[in-house]
Amino acid sequence: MSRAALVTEAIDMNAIVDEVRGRNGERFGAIATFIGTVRNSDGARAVVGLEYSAYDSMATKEMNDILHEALAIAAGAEIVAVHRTGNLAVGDVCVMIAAAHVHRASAFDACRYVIEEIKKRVPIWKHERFKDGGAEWVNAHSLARATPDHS
Amino acid sequence: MSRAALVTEAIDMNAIVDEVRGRNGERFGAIATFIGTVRNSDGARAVVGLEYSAYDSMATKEMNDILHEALAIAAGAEIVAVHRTGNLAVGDVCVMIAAAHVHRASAFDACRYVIEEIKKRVPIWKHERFKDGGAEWVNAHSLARATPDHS
Amino acid sequence: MDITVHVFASYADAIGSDRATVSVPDGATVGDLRTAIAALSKSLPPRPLIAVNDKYATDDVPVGPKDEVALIPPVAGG
Amino acid sequence: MDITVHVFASYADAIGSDRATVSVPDGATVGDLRTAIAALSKSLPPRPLIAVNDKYATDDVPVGPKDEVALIPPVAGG
Repeated sequence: MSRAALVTEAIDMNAIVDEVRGRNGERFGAIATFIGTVRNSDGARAVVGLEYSAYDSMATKEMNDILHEALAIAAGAEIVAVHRTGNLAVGDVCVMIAAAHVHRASAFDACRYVIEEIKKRVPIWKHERFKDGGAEWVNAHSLARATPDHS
Repeated sequence: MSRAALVTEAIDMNAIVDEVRGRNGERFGAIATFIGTVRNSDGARAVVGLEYSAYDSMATKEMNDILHEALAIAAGAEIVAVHRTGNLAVGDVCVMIAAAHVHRASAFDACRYVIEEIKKRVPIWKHERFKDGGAEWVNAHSLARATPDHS
Repeated sequence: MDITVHVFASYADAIGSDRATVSVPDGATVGDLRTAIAALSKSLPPRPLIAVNDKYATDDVPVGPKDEVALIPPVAGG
Repeated sequence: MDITVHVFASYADAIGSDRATVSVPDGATVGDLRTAIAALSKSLPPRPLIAVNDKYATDDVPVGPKDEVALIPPVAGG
């Protein structure tokens, strides 16, 4: 069963691959995954950790909408998408998408679509803590500018 | 260190992701993977297992050539590509590519390039065993036809 | 009518709260709400993004006191 | 001169061996070798793919007894 969710615990990569493979991993042949991890720098500034927060109900709904769109692109795919929230350390996995399909092109397309759309649309925010003691909302620089009308 | 190899033992997916992430998994941010598994059917025929064989020295060389081409496409990537040979059961992982990069587009491009080229060029062959008792070289149907000049 | 708005992340920092109440005329739309919300703080953009009932909403969408309204800063998931 | 050719997979089944020796004139090329190899079995294609020293080789590549020559059936990895 395809599913999308916010999670607060660490993301178990093997478990998610096994989940999309199905009980015996025998139906699909091709699994594409994307794993996002917390980087140790943002531009020139050293990052020590960050906190992801979300508008939970809407984020879950958007992620599920995205999943359904991906399943329309790659009919018959099995897709799992999870995004972690809360405090994360450098190196932690923050997001993982796994898409299984009979054909590898469809597995890649579905996986790629889901991560691109998550980045565009899902109401999740990232607050980075820097080694220099500072902290900042990522993208907060656009706060003082006109926000483009996404609607 | 990026690397490509033929392996005879089971492929440990978590270990390969950890390998491209680097010691602390902190440099890259984006990891794209492709995992190929043995399907339970080939067209209408039920598959019970298969054997991959390779021209070992040339397969290893071709896989490393492909890796270097991918590293030219996605400069700074860390890529691991492994292909299993020998007898595999339905559901077993036969090939895995993991590509880590600062940017997800490059991680996806590198991963995709490597699997597409492996399928095209690396001298590995697949002998499928069917539930009906038959066995066949995959693609062996082209044996009696003119082989296109790949050179 | 009074509309309670959920406020997140950098926008919550800007207004100093994760919730705000704005007054708009009965029959107001998301467009009216955006103008009223932008007036809460100079740090907010002139046309902040609004979600109504977990969905991004365009200016023509009507809002009422029973709708769940949220102010959505630029997202940064993934 | 005699050239020993490594033979794999379906082609090995076709000729009944994973190795074959073919005679070609001194100074022969991959093109000459292909013709000689195709004559080994009716089950082989007229222009089978050849690798010389772990590299796919075009017809103009010269071959000698010290080269590692292999006959490459359609690949099916991945």
